[in-house]
Amino acid sequence: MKREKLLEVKDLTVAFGKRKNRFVAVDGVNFNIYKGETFGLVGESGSGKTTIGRAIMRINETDSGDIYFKGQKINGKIDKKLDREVIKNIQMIFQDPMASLNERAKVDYIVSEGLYNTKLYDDESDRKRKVEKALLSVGLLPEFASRFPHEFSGGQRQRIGIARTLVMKPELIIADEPISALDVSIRAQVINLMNDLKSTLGLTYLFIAHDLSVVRFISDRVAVIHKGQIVELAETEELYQNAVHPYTKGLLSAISMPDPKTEKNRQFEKYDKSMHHYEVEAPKWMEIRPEHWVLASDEEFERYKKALDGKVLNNR
Amino acid sequence: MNSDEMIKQDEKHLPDQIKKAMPILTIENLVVKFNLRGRSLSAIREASLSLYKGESLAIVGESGSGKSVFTKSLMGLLDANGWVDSGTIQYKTYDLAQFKKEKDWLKIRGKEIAMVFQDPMTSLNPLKTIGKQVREAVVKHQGLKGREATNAVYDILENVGIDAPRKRYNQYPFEFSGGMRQRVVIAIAVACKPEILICDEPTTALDVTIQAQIMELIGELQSKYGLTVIYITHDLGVVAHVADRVAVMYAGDIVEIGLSEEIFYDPRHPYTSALLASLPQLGIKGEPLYAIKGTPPNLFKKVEGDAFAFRNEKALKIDFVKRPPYFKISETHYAKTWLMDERAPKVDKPKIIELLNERSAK
Amino acid sequence: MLKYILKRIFRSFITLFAVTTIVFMLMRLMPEEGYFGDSYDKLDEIQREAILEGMGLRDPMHIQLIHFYKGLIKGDLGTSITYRPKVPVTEILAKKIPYSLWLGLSSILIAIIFGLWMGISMAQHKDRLMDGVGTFYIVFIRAVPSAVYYLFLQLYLTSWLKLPILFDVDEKASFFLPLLSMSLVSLAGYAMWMRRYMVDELNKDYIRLAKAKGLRQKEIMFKHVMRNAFVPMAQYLPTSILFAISGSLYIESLYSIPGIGSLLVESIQRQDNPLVQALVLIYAAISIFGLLMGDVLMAFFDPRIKFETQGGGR
Amino acid sequence: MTQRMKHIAEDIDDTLFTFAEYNQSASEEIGYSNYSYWQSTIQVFFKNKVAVFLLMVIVLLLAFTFIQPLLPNQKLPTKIYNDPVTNMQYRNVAPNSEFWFGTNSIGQDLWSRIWSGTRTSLIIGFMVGLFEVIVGIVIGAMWGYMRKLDRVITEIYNVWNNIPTTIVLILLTYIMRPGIFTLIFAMSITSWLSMTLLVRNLIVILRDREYNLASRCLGTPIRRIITKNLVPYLVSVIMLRMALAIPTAIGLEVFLTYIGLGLPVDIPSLGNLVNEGRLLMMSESLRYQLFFPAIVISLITIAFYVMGNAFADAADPRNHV
Repeated sequence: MKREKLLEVKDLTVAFGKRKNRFVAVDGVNFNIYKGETFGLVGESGSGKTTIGRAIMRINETDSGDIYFKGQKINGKIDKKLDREVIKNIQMIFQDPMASLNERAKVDYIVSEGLYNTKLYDDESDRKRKVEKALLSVGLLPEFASRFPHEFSGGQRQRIGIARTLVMKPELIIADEPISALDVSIRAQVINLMNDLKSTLGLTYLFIAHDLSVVRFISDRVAVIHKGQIVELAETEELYQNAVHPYTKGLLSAISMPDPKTEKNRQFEKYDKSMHHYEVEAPKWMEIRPEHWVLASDEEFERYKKALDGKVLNNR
Repeated sequence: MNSDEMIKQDEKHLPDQIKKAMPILTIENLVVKFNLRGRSLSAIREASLSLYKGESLAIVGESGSGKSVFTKSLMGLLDANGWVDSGTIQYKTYDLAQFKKEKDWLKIRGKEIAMVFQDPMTSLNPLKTIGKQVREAVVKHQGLKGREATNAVYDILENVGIDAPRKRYNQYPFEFSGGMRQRVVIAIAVACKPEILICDEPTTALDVTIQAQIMELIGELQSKYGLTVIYITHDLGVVAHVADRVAVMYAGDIVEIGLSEEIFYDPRHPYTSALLASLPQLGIKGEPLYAIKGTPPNLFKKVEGDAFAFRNEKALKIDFVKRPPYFKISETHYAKTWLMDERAPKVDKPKIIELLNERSAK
Repeated sequence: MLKYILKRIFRSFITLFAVTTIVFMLMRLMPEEGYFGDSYDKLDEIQREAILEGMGLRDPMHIQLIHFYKGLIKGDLGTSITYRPKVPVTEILAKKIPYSLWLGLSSILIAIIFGLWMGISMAQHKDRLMDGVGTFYIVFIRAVPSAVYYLFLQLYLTSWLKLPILFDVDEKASFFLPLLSMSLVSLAGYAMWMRRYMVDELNKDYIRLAKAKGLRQKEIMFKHVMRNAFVPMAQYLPTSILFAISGSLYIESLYSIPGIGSLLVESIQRQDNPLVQALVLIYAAISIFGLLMGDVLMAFFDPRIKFETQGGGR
Repeated sequence: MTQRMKHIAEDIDDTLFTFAEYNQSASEEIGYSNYSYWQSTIQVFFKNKVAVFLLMVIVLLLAFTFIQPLLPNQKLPTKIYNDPVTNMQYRNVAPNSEFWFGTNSIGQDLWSRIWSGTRTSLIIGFMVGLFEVIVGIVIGAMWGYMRKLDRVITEIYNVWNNIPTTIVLILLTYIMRPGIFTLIFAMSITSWLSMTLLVRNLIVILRDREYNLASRCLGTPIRRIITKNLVPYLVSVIMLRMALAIPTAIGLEVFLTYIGLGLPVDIPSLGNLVNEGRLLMMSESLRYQLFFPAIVISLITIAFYVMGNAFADAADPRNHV
């Protein structure tokens, strides 16, 4: 079935600072996100994954390249109406539950802050009802609305952060490392909640994280980003089992599984940037298999292709 | 008969790998208390543990479980409002639980027990060169001076995998990456020539590729210097990689302890198996993950019976009334849960644990 | 490092220029009758107008400015009008500056030595007697207006220690009291900030590692905490200089020390514009120099700044 | 000791070994810690006995200062009293039953002059503090929050900060003819800057916190971000500045009076009183005219200073231990 393209990112570049100390955080990135899928973006700290999320949210200005949301260009200068549209339809969940809620405001204001901005409610009682509905949909009790954030645990605060986005009825949610600051036992709760919301409300996620095992569980497609460039992108199991790019393989070998027998003798592949000779031939963004893209020079591309021929996909 | 007698009494059946080693540290019924906003709370509730020479023990627990407080009490680094209330910490001829004055603690800090902290960004003095900060430990504990001390620092920096130690000696922390700084912190700890090395979440603040390197480094140093390592973490993947034995902590008490194979393949305490089952690595796509309900308890609640009872769907009535003692499962495997009592109904573990079990049997 | 300092010096000059211009214009707002002192009512309207014309006060502002700066470069700061008519300003100042310089510098020096020592010992014996006594002293000095306790210092110390009331250049004993008053105030500032910065450092994570390394509390205090507390302390130096300037105005007139402090008070009362202009220029230069010194010291103590070539965070 | 012997000895009845039903909200409740910011601030503040005592002193002082004129048989601060018998002015009368604090050199009652002087000084201090806070928040918030504005105002700050404030104060009071309004205006002009910088530095730290980012993503206008997200965090700083404004204002007023630029003599103020006391301080018998104003000034300034700092410490979350 023809998937509807919700978000399209073309040769996106984001840089900070000027002239001498100019730092390119995102360097020519391409990917699409289809409606109803969870798109995983995984990379180490400083790889530019958060910058991409913030560029889509229009928090960071973009240097070059385009971001299309439902066919309309939303980066750079846009008119007021479209800006309103973007604010309503694209929302963000933040990493640290302790820092992403205003400690001096009640949960009632925090959750309905978006409503106040976009006037998406008829009257006070309608707003109250919307807040309660949002709290219930994330598994919190309506009477929590009159409490302050510091009265809640990490997991509960993260659910308030999610309720805050749901009240706007968005289509795309950018989740910037939503669970890495949570306790292990709480992570599963939030992951399940996000999956339930996706199926019941038809949401689409851009799931940004550095924890590969979480990304594998939750994402439909995954992109691996290194130093501002996406090096590989594929359907989740295809990437985890048939990774071709050395950086992706290095990352995958570093995942530690909670299984002492396999863990004790696991070999860890160290990625060495100098193995590429990109000064000779610049890398291109090429499709090595249907829906499986990789950043490689022609010579490398052939080598990866040969390595891939024998592999077939086994569904774990 | 309280729990530790049970452990001591059965020591003769320990598997050979542990039997050769003697316990160099024995903690019995340790209670650590804090006063917070006018009330005194117990962060550690009668936890007991024996540490054997040369082994690598992992302490697993979430925030509020008290795992950091537990190890800080071994070095007298408790915050100002915390104190060791009762219990004993037997290390060689000392009882660390009785240590009060700085003079006592200086007998073991560094020389006997050294520590590596979580956040490399803030553990080093930003205004002092790397070389000087390592040298302080070398001069203090290896009694070297001048040229000798400097060379010793070069060697240690090399041992922890820092390139061009001569150049790096005069550089400052802000010129190092997170991974390199953690190597310096480890160099400082090893330079103290300790018996026991406590690593308080040493890899949590690092990226996964650097994490693997640091874990490997600690393993090498352990065998090279004959260290006994206590590894504190909440990441069960890291535990599987580094630990010989695992102690699971919850709300200030060690609820289960055993060899890592026993804990991972045959978890007995409901919290341990729930923790394993909720890991995304073991999750089956499309199906919801096994999630533990509720939130980890904070210290304000006075705990009656088994602290995990509130969050355990299959809790027994007794769990809310009486605190479970240690039940012996094997020579090295103990768990504090009434489920082990033969009067308790049989409870099957989450499906995912069975899966993990079969895969390991192959 | 050098590039950083040169850049800072250049910015200081720009600031000095801006400050002088602003004060110059501010002076022009002074009520004009002050220019004539007591001879105001003797002259009639036209004569007064002629005198003001002569002084160039009727020219448009920018002309006056250019005239002023031309003179400044040649070192001619104009002549005093009412304080000592027709005497070039530079001559008046030459005699007075040494006194203020002596009082200012020596009091800051004493304040730094004793202030830092007091701050360090207060941080070391935190929440014990020494800390309590020190805190009481600091609170008293910083809360109660200096204009009040200077009086009591002058009143009682002269009688107890049999010291002369007023300053007399050839009587050495009369130097002691003004110097003591000045140092007592700036000393409290240094002690307070040193204690506060050391206590801040004590709460930092690297102290925990130093303790775990087996260092004694004394070693940690001197090798790590004190050394690092100097970085923010360097920033307090300019503030303490500003503090000393305002202090000197009061003490110099209280003990009638013929320094530029008392001169400024008098020249303002006498509305002697060129004299006030020159004095403000000196004081502004001192405070800008103080800020520059603060930055240089901080760069010296904190290696991180040396590597940020595009200048400090001023 | 085998399993069997152990549990018999502990006489637990077997029925306890059945499942208890699971209670969802109880499992949520255990994570609940009743920490509240303002409650802890007040708790920590009231633990500091000295500060509490001084707070009481201030409250009593303020109340007394403003109700003093309404009390029975109080004298007028500016009226010159004559001895009904000799019709001579009660000059320099030492404190006695009629003139509790004695009289000054022209026969005015020192007791009522001190309290009316305190009123003037408190009003000046309060107005300066208020001005400082209002300007500090408005300009400080904009300076801290909007990056483009930051460059411009930082330059202005650098220039303004280098003019020694004392000189500006002297110039202004001189130009504008001494009076209460002049004093308030001059002191405000020279003191708003440090408060504004304080607010700006705080806002710069808060600006990039995630909760402000979240508000921006929700499209909250800057106006509401400042009032709802930023200002509530500034309350403790504002309280501290207001408390310190009063001792600073009194100190400046005394200094200005000394160099002849203070309030005109007919308006009783603590500065005038200290000045009058200073002129007579050499003669032992008249020293009371210096002591009483000095003591009242010290009491007020120390009380406000200590109480202000104690409140700032109490408001620092790090101390909520």
